[in-house]
Amino acid sequence: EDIKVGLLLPFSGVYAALGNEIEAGFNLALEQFGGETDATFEIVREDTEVKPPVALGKAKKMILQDDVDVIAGIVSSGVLGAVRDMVHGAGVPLIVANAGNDEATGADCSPFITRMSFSNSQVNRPMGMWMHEQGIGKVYTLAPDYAAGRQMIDAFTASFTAAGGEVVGQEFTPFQKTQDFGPYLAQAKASGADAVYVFYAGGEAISFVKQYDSFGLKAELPLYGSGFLTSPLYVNAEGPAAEGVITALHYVPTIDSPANAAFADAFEAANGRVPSEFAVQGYDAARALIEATKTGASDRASLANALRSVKFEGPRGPLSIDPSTNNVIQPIYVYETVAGEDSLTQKVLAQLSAEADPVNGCEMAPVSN
Amino acid sequence: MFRHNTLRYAVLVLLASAALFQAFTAEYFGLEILTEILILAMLVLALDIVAGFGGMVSLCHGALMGVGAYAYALLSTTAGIAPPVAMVGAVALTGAIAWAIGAICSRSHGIYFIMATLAFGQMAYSYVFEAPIFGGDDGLGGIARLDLSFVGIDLNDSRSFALFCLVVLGAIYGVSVLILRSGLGRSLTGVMHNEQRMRALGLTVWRVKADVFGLSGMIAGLAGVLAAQHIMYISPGLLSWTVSGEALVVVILGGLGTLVGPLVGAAAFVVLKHELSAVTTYWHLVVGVILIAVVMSRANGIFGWIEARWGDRIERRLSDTTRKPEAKEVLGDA
Amino acid sequence: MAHDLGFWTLQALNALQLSMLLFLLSIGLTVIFGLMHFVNLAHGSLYALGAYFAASLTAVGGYWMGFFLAPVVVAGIGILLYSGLIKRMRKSGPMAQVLVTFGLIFAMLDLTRIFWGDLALAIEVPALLDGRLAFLGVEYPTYRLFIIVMGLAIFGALAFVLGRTQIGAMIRAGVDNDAMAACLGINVERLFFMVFCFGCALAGLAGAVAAPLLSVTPDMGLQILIPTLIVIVIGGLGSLKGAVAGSLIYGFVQTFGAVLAPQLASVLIYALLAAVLVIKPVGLFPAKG
Amino acid sequence: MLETRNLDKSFGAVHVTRNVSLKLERGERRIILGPNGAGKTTLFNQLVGELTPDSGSVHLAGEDVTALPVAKRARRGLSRSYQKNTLFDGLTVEENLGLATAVHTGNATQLWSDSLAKPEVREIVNEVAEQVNLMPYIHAKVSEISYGVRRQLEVGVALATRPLVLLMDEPTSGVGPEMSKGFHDLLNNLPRDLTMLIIEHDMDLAFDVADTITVLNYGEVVFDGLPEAARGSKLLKDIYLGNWEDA
Amino acid sequence: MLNLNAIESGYGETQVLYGLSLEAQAGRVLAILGRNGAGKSTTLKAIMGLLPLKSGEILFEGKPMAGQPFGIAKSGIAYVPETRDIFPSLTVRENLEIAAKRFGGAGADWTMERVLDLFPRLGERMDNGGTQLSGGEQQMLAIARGLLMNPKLLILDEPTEGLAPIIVKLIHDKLQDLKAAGLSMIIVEQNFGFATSLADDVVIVGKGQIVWTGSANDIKADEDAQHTWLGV
Ligand SMILES: Nc1ncnc2c1ncn2[C@@H]1O[C@H](COP(=O)(O)OP(=O)(O)OP(=O)(O)O)[C@@H](O)[C@H]1O
Ligand SMILES: Nc1ncnc2c1ncn2[C@@H]1O[C@H](COP(=O)(O)OP(=O)(O)OP(=O)(O)O)[C@@H](O)[C@H]1O
Ligand SMILES: [Mg+2]
Ligand SMILES: [Mg+2]
Repeated sequence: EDIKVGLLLPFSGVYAALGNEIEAGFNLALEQFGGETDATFEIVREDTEVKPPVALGKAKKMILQDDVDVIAGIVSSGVLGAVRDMVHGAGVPLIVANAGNDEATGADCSPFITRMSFSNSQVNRPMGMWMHEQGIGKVYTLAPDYAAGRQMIDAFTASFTAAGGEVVGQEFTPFQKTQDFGPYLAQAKASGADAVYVFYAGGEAISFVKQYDSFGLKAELPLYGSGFLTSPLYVNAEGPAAEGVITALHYVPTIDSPANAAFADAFEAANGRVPSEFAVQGYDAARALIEATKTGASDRASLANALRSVKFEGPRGPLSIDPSTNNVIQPIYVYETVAGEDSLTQKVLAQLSAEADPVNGCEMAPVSN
Repeated sequence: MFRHNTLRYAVLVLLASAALFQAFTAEYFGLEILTEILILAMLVLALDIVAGFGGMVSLCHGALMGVGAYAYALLSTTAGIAPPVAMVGAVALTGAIAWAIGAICSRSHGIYFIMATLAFGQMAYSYVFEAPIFGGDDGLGGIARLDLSFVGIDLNDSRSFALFCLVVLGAIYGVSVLILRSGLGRSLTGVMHNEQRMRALGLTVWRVKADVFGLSGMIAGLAGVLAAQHIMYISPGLLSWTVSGEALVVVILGGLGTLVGPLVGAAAFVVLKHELSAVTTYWHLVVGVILIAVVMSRANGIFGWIEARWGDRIERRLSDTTRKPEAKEVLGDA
Repeated sequence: MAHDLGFWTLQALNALQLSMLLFLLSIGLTVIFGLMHFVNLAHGSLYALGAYFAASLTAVGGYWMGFFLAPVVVAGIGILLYSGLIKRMRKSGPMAQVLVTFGLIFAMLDLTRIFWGDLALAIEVPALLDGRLAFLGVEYPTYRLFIIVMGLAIFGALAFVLGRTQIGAMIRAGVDNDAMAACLGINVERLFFMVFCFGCALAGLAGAVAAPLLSVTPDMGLQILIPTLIVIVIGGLGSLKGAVAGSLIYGFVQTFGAVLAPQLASVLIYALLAAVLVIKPVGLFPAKG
Repeated sequence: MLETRNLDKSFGAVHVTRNVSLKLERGERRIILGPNGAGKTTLFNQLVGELTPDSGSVHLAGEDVTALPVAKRARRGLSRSYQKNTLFDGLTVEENLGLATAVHTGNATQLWSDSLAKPEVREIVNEVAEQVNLMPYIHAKVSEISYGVRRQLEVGVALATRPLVLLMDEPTSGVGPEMSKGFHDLLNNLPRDLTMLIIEHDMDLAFDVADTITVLNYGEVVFDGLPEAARGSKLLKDIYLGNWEDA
Repeated sequence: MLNLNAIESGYGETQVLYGLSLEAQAGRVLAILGRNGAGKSTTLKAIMGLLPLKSGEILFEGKPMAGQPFGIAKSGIAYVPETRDIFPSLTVRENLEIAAKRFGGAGADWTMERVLDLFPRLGERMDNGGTQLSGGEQQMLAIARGLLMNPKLLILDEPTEGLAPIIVKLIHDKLQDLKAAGLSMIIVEQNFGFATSLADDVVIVGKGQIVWTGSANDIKADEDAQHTWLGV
């Protein structure tokens, strides 16, 4: 059975590195597990350029002209929002390999959209409780001013205050326009908080962590955040400034399990670098597809249906899909970035148990058997 | 002042035939590309009117297009107004905003004008990006196309929509030519060449600039409305300055102040971009090199180059009688 | 807001630091742009190249090697650009220049991706400038103070050269009317070549200086372009005073805007730009003429 | 027709017009003389509104126009030519004249019809082109005609607005003797009720066409009277003419 | 001193000069006369290297002229254009200072003080922007700039345009002094009296060619030629 897969990822623009990382993971899984299924896969690859209209055009092309059976990929939530109606209307299964906006598996959920990555609140919610448990009472938060930034911080704030903590100050910095965080750092310092909790990613994460350190804040005001802040993809550029930063994420390359060891070694051998959460998302997206085909699914409808109930043990631990939202259920890891032998590495401080997101207004037909 | 010559007519006919051929033969993605070209062509026509004939090089036309798109989306979805009325409303609103920007910026020139328009464009962008009713970074979806079923046309079909855009573009082109050839168009050219003198002759310069900018804004707004209907989804990226920048590049690439040239530029740019991005993710590099090459050929864009090479020759062969007397015959006869 | 004096001192230093970084960048652009009437939109790309070269050179020979050599390398690229492209473009209209430098932006963006990859790079602050200095009652990162001091020093040096020596007048004369300047025995071509290379070197320097502070990404050049243009347009093209004033205004508005009116932070600077141009259509301190 | 009352203007420390009061009757042709830098052009700039006086007022046809912008004054019949050519360089001579004509015939802001194709515009364009001897160059671009010819066009553009009051700033400078002579004829053929204020350094022309003469020196009116009186004036000889006859 | 041998030149496609030849002799003043548009200024621009030569050659002191305008200027030629070309971004002082050179001209040793003595008006405006000057003041500045170069050959294109008669006389006298001191000059003028009283030799340009050659006294006597070629 030949299955045509559309890989819709950014290969140029600010997220090109993520697109490459996800694709590398995706290919690795096809290589490792492709033999387990009778299906063969034909890949059609399109660059979203991180522009929603462009991505939508490419998605339409895949669906209407290339006639793909399934689409995988999508890094930015804006792109996911743009293609959502299209894939839903056309009934093409979509495996989301990054974009984390809560609505995609909430109010805007679709039986055709399965997310193998994370949702914004999923990775931040547990940290609120955990930090309060560590005795932190007052927190100052910072994040870029866009939908994802707000969702991440909101999820953290909700659980942190529910646990009894207090957010003493909150600032959202202009998205992709802020390079100098000095002004905000001075604000944070003056806020009287015990710690700072942030979400930043990519170039912004590097600038932020380095500047945080240069102002000497790390000692008096420990830095916590969503794990993207110290992703293995960027942490080496951050250098010593990242040491001691504590963050939470659904994947850390140092998770101690055979599945992860196998993955991490193979990935390093193929790409010469430690895999990041993005790589594992691509890897598991392909895994999920393979698992789905193992049930005999081969066309759009049956693949969509089968994807909703895949379940396997991956590098991040046991994964399953929540049938009421189609979001992945996975454990969350709290880790500290520490100096390793020749580069920075991640020390897992806690594994927080897997939890399904609240339904958040998602209404869809149940999985048919 | 704008003039048609044989070459320009020839290129127009060629472009129109190519578009029609594509519209009737292409598959789905080919039609998408055609529509993309047609909508970009509307935007660059709007820009060429102000930049090529009035010296008002605008970096807010992308934002104006975005305003048209968002206005249409909000009017037709949130406010529930019928699409035709929403279209008119969106175009009128964009025109009014453009008129105001033109009036406010009318005292600036050159790079200052560019930056002043950029400022307004970026303000619109930031506002749309941050205000909740616009859906922020995630954009707005579920936008309906115009319903022409009462004449038996289903615009939800890609082919019909492409043809519809072609007709609209043709109309816009015709109107642009009329405007440029009118008294207002001539005054605009006068203002571009010597604003001080136009004022001394009694012209209210800022009004002329604002009026033309407003008209151009209406065209950009219409392009935005059609873009929203085409993709049926909009996001703030539509208003970003890079869209304006790209439009400007297309206008210059095609041939500033030739009206026909920007159409050629739009087609060339979109096709190039799609062909190249299918081959390599480094397509910017190739496009960049091509842009440089075009400029190094020392012509006014692609079309200017064609015109410089063949325009005169064709003209001369066709109409030997209307030849202008050469300068040296004139010289010294006084 | 109940912040103490130290807080405001800190913010003022932040503003000054940002201003000086922008100044380094905008002065090169304004000199090329205002003095040669050459629209070099690729200036931001040269800044990005400066940062990348600094990153690579630092990896080879430490920070100071990057700091001193990156501007030289970027000036070298400037030489290539000038003799290959710019020289021939100087007399064509601004539109052709916009197009060719846009082409350069496109090309250089992808070239950096090809040579250095899509991943962000970074370099460490040199040991000498690491840490913080107690200063006016606050502790401030030494490296940021270094940027401030360097910006001021370069301003001083340029003010002297352009204002007090013949060279400045000769450059301006060449810009006003290159044919007439040549008729006075001034080698306009050579003068412009030097100005252009110098502007490129300053852009490279700005990149090298910014690299330890920010992350080095392929699109950093495009990101900085608009702020730089805003700076020189607010200040008025071609004038040193304008570049300084524009940088300071930008730095302070941006910094204090972020603190005092965070919701408006991203609109504020554009509103200011529009307001300046409405009131003074040629910026605050345009070069004469 | 045109009157100024106590016009005063300084640029920083430089006082360029001092308390200038002039009064031109309808149909009067007045020549302004004065050394270089006396403030003649600056006075013109204030009359048409390109400069705002520090104090004093300008009256056109009995009405105070000091606060009106340039374009509005022009529409009320005030037209000027420039000392330094101010033309539409990329356009042809015909288009230059056409633009000037279109504005005052109300064709400049029409949205659908071409101004240059209008008979009333064409007629004036051709007439003016004849008047200033530009017929041979009518289709040449300004950038292609010589300096002297451009000077003629400069006057032509000012004339094409069919003004009530015409201000000309050194209309014959840079123009050859033959064309200068043509200029005499032109002035003689213009309607007698056209009010003119002309800055000139050509004494033959000045004394030939002037009804009255005003002399400015350091921004001040130092002489105001008939040509005959000016000819004999010792002051004028000292500050302006020198022993001009023998040059 | 300067020889033009059958030069052809013009603007882009438009040819203006058709095989024009003339000679300016050392220590003498040559006047180039002709109607508006005859090609006088074009000839001067060709000499200065501002226009490309299609054919023919220009020799200065017997040697072929350097190609670039700045090289030509450096060989000792100063040029005062009809459009004055004052630099607007420079003050009057700077306009003068960047011109101050010594190219070994005969007779005069022009310094800043001396030109300001000649044109006191400029002295009063030293710190004004170049184009804030009145038309006539700009003309003085352009001439002053030419003098400050202390050239071997001074080329003046309509130096009296827009000047008050008293200044015209002044300039006439100064140029007369310079001539007496042995400076070579080329003058293009519409003011026939001015030109002929200063010049030794006269050529008349018509339609891009020399149509009349002779001495200043010849042309003063030749009313026929005056009428045919100059329309006097
Ligand atoms: N830039 C140009 N492009 C094309 N033709 C030009 C240009 N400049 C001048 N000409 C033509 O060259 C001819 C000679 O011009 P030139 O300026 O040399 O005349 P001139 O003798 O100096 O006249 P004038 O006394 O009016 O200054 C003119 O007929 C003019 O039409
Ligand atoms: N914008 C300005 N700033 C400063 N000074 C100025 C400005 N404009 C003119 N001036 C000065 O004002 C004086 C008068 O200039 P104006 O142009 O009116 O003289 P003019 O009488 O027309 O002389 P000319 O006969 O030489 O044309 C000049 O000395 C000039 O330097
Ligand atoms: Mg004057
Ligand atoms: Mg001439």
